Amino acid sequence: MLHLADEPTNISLTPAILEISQVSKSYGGVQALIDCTFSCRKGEVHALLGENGAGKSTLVKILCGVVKPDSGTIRFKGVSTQFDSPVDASHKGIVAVFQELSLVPDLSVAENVYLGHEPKTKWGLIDFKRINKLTRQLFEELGMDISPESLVRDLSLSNQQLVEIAKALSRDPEIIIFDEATSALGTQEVKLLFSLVKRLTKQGKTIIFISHRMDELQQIVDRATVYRDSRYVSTFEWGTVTNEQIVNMIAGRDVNQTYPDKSILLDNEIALEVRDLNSSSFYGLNLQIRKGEILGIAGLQGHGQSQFLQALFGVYPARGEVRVFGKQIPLNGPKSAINSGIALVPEDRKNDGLLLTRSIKENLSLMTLDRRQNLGFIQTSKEKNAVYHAIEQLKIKTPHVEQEVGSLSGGNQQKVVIGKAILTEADILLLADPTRGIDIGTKIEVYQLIRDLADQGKSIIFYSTEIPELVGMCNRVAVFKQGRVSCILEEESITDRNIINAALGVA
Amino acid sequence: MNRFRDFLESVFYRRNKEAILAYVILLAILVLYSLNQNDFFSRYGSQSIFNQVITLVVASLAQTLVVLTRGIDLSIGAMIGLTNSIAATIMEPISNMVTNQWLGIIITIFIVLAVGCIAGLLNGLIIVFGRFQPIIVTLATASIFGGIALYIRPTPGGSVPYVYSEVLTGRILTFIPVSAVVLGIFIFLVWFPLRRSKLGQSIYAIGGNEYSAFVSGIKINRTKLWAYTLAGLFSACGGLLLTAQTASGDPLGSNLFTLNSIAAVVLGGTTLAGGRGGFVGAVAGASILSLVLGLLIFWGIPSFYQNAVQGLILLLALSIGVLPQLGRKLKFLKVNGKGETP
Amino acid sequence: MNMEQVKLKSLENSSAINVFKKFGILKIYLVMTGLYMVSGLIQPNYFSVDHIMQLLLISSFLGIVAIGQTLVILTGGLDLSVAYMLNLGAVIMTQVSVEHGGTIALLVMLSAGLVFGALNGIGVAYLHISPIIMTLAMGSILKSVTYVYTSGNPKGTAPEFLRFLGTGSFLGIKMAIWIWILLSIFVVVLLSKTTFGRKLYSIGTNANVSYLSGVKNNYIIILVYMLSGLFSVLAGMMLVGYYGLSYIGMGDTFLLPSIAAVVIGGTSIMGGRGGYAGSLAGAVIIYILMSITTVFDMNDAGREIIYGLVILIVLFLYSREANKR
Amino acid sequence: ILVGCATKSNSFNQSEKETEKQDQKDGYKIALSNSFAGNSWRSQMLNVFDAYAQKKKDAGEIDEFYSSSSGNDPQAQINEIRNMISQGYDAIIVDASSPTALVPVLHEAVERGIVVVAFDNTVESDKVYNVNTDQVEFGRIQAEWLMEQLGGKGNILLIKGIEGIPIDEDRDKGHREVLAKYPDVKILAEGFGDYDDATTSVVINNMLSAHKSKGIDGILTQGGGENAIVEALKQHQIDPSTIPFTGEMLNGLFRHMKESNVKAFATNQPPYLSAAALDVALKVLNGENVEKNTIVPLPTADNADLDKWYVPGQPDNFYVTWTDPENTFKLELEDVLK
Ligand SMILES: Nc1ncnc2c1ncn2[C@@H]1O[C@H](COP(=O)(O)OP(=O)(O)OP(=O)(O)O)[C@@H](O)[C@H]1O
Ligand SMILES: Nc1ncnc2c1ncn2[C@@H]1O[C@H](COP(=O)(O)OP(=O)(O)OP(=O)(O)O)[C@@H](O)[C@H]1O
Ligand SMILES: [Mg+2]
Ligand SMILES: [Mg+2]
Repeated sequence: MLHLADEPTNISLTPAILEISQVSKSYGGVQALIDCTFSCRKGEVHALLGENGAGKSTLVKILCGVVKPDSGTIRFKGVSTQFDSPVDASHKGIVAVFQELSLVPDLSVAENVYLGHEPKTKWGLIDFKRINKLTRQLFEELGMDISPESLVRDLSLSNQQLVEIAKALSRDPEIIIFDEATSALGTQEVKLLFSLVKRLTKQGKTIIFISHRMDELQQIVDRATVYRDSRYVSTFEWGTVTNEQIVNMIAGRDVNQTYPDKSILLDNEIALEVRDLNSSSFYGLNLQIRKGEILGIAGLQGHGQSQFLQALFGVYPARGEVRVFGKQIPLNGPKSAINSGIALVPEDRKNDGLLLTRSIKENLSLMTLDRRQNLGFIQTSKEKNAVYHAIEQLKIKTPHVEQEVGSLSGGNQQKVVIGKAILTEADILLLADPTRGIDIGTKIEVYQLIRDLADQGKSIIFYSTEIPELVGMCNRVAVFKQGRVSCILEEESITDRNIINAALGVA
Repeated sequence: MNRFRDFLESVFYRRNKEAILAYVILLAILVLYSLNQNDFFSRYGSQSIFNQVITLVVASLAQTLVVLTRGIDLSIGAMIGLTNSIAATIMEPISNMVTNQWLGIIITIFIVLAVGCIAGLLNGLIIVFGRFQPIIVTLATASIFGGIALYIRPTPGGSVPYVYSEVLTGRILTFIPVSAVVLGIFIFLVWFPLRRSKLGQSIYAIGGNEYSAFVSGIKINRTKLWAYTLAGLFSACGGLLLTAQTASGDPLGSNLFTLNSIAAVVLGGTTLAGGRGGFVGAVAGASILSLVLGLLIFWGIPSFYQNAVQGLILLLALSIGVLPQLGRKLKFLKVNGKGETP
Repeated sequence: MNMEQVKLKSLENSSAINVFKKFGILKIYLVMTGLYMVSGLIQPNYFSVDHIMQLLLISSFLGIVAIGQTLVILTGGLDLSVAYMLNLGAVIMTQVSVEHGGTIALLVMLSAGLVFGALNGIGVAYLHISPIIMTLAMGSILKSVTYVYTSGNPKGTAPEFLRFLGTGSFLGIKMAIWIWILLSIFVVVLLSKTTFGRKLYSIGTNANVSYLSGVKNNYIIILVYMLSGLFSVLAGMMLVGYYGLSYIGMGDTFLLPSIAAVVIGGTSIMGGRGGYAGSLAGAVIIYILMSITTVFDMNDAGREIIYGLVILIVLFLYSREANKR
Repeated sequence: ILVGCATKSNSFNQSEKETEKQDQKDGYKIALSNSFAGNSWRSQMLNVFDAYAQKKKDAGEIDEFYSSSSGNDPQAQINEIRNMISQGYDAIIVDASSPTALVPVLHEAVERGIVVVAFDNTVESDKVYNVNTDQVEFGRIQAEWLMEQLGGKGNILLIKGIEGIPIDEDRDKGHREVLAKYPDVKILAEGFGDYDDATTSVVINNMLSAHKSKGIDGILTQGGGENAIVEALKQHQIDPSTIPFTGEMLNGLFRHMKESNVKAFATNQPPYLSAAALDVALKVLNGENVEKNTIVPLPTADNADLDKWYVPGQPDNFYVTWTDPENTFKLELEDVLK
């Protein structure tokens, strides 16, 4: 059980609780980690930074016993250690909140939290009553409002992420690793998490925190380590280095501007018009988007934003009028949406965006196959050209077009998802959290890409959970609250504060 | 009223709500039995009904365990055939050897159960350590087990002590069919404790999401080995029950148990995608499949229709759950449509 | 040299990987040849052209059933109704052709395959019934349909044109083998060169992604089951041509072998990976095994065991690639 | 409420049935439980039963009859018989899916006063009446004919039936008994043809590939794969008329005799065994003393009898036994061919 007592510690004096030196790991031919060093102290929040594919998750997996390093030593609490399995690691005191959710959808929340270490009755059977009670207590302490008995499959993504965190904490670890645990969380939940992190560190727990969001890191990190290209780069006290320097360290080159300049909209033609669109998650939506405009969609998680995008793409049931360049379109599925000039970049790229075991070529051309066929036969040279074009335009890093998409880094995978949509030459692009989980360097590229698309006359609906991104990118931002657009911010009024206030309903 | 709501929210209900339809169908069939089976209300009637369903019910338990882990066992029929052949071949000789019928029967039962465990374990080992698809591995082992059964019993036959058949297909206390007692044992003394054990939880977790289960510290390999081994064990139990019903062994006569057990499991609300459902539903599914043909006999319908009746029931039961959704769009995206508005 | 040129050049290099992928197919053909050599060593007469023709002729029926099975398995499904489709096709062929003539019989039979296949597809696509169960139930229903239609005893004989398809030859090669070759080319092209094939693989890999990419999953799935039904009844028709008559249970020996042939051929039972070239060899391998067991005059017990062991051994042979994940 | 309802209506039903039964006390209810139903033999056997039973019903000797096929699954047939017992049939006639598996449930039936007659695939029990032909004799006469054709020496292929079933073993026993007397006859190869063309075809083709060169003089088969054999011989460029073989009394075989001049000998398990079994059941019900085992004689034919048996209008898989009125229990072809 977790006790959140206040016990201040002075981090800089404490010795390293975990020291890793010369660790290497390769997957087949791919070197994930080369002679990497890492060390963190008891009670600190230690950020692990790096581009996609830098090796961060691999290190996490090593620390949790999911994979074994090829060489190198791990010293935990001064003793040389190795972690044989997730159970072993958690017994020794290291638990991770993984990048990919690790919940079982058909078990209840409480069963998930205690999965693998269930309390037993005197008969040796699982004590479900106690599991529920303990979970309820845990949630109360953490300030979460989730019923322990509901099924995980019925929870929203952000709540699932919270359960994931509670699950890690239920094992009462000494070191907790958050591998991009905030990527699915909204502002509120992140706040909750950070206050939790602070309580935990006060209590002497160590946090290893992986995130690609600089603004978050700002709030909680004590020290940070940067990896690049599978190698250790440096470790520093947070605050001794400027943000710009950090970004440069991660990217390995000079990065001077995060967001491209917003262009002034010249064209006033209405590209997309939504009239009185209703569904079970949003009500009476009225929106207009001009040609070349980037419209941001903001709001707390679960207020109907992602359903709105899905509805426009025809995959979430909704009634109402949607017009593209004045012509009403049916809302009955991806095929007809694509034909009407709407393309969606889904937020869950692994489950909704990519055929992981198929080639880059197949993935990129899947949405537009029917445009490059003759009597049902694929026109190979046309396809090749289109695919090469997309690869170049998006700067997808890959040795060849036949490469399996699943073996690309997250960022490059994300680019493939966007590339699919771009190839449809749709006038309206729906982007659902398109930068989720991709590193800062790649993000900048994606931002530029989005800007370029808008400048080419595409209209973009840009839904994001990261507010700074919206501020940096959008011409207008529609803030959702309880399934309605609570306000539309324009030009100078697009600020972090205004968005948050509108989302929370504070005037 | 409150109790009812509690029940609706209880873990038991949530786990088994997919089985409700199967029980409704079963109830309808039993009502039709009561109207058509002349001796339904006699002792013989219930004995006949339980004897008809028990073997498939037990086979379905075996299949349930495997299906829950997102596997499938196509060797269940072969394992039943193998254990049935062994039992019918060795029971009498062993009884004669130890000169005590009961002791002989008990020794045979242990041997047969051990064989079932070994066969199941073998499935498990190949699937787990070869990392092959269960469907194709068990297809292959079914062939092997069938072959071994043929070596042991090249022709149907053999025999078992009269008492063995008599006891397992008869009644105790003059009115309780032994098959009903066996059914009770499998539900209350095997399934419920198993469901509440660490192993049971692991089986569900693996079926729900294998990677999640792994990083949560569930021993994937060990759990799967157990699931397949238990499937072998329960198939052996099915083999022993079949031996009692037939008082003989038939190496190839049990092949239909494989597909019927899958049908029963699915009819009972367990999805082949794993992680959801359970034995409670499979009991109803197996009973439906076993009993519905009786109605044809009562009504004098030509047996040419029996396969169609079974197939249609299966399809109807599975479609009913989906029909209401047909009008609506199916949710494809992961952010399940359930926007919870605070 | 500028960066973009370098990149494009490396992108062109993709043929290397194709060759690598094809190695999987190569392996299965090596296994096939190896087994054939073994059978020839045991029984030298098996090296004759006659025997090879016989082998191919016998394999052609299973090979054609395996076409449909391959397509279905590639979408992540399974068709357990092929045996009863085949039965139905055979029975309709003889019985209807006696009563209404061969042409009508042919039409009725092919439409029966398409219609019942479509029903399978509709159940899987729209009712979301798991393919195993849908086709199991359909198989059950078809069994009854066949029994009821024939009262358990199909009448009639094969019309003349069928006899030619089943037993005649062209350029020294049996018609059935020709048909098999043509259909094989058709399906290999279908899978590799057409949008239909591409979409089929995408459904098998991830139906969700496929749908969200604008693929009409349901249409493709229905079409795939229709093709499976069609090929099964076609195989039934050819069997009728070969034997000259039909009987109930004609297809029973094709169900599990059709799945085994596909899997031995290296297609993943989970869908999305594989193709027909492998299944073709898989079908031949199955009959080579049978011919080996015939030489040894092996009893059923031995045959069953060998059959199972060979599937397992083939699985182990593939394991390197299959488990790469 | 529901249960109450059901009970009421049921008791009503029961009393109604009882009065019914008293009304026609002398009429018997007879059921036939068949296992497999998917070949022409079984279908003709069932047709014969239905036709014959209908005749008996018209004559007032029985009151009700029903036939059902449960498939080759002992458990399913056991369940079927259980339900027949519940239905209160006076006699149950069985073509068993297993010689032993049904014994317990059939004994249950006997204990409840039901007359049980097994035929064709009979059961190993002394409480049950069995009606069958002599399957060892079946094998014996086949082999004797072939030996006569070969003049007692030569190479033959042996195609058996379904492995592990008693009929196959008995016929095989008959074959070997005879063959043992002819040391100059060599069995080049043997295999199981499963009494169907598909299996026989694979087996015979492989045998011919392997042994054609050694010179094949005859084929001894239990039957069921005649078409496959003729076909395979043609495929291997062997004139089928040069290889005598044995088979069943199927119309197709006689067609081959007529069209390809095939030399063959046929006998067969007559489909009218079901009618013979019904006769036995009625005799027992009427209190006559009947032997536990009834042996029905085997019909035989060869090329000499071609015109007697061949029925040009009928399909290949038609059992020609019907063209001999002596055997037909006074049934006409039309009664059976529905
Ligand atoms: N399952 C795997 N199989 C093969 N290679 C892998 C696997 N997982 C990771 N890798 C390799 O490990 C390297 C580092 O991956 P890792 O997941 O650690 O990156 P990361 O730093 O976590 O990136 P991100 O910021 O996207 O989380 C990659 O280059 C990749 O080649
Ligand atoms: N199966 C694999 N085989 C070879 N290389 C892989 C494999 N999986 C991943 N990699 C490599 O690992 C690196 C990182 O992969 P990974 O899947 O961890 O993405 P990621 O960087 O963690 O994405 P995210 O943005 O989600 O954090 C990439 O360079 C990729 O090429
Ligand atoms: Mg990572
Ligand atoms: Mg990663």
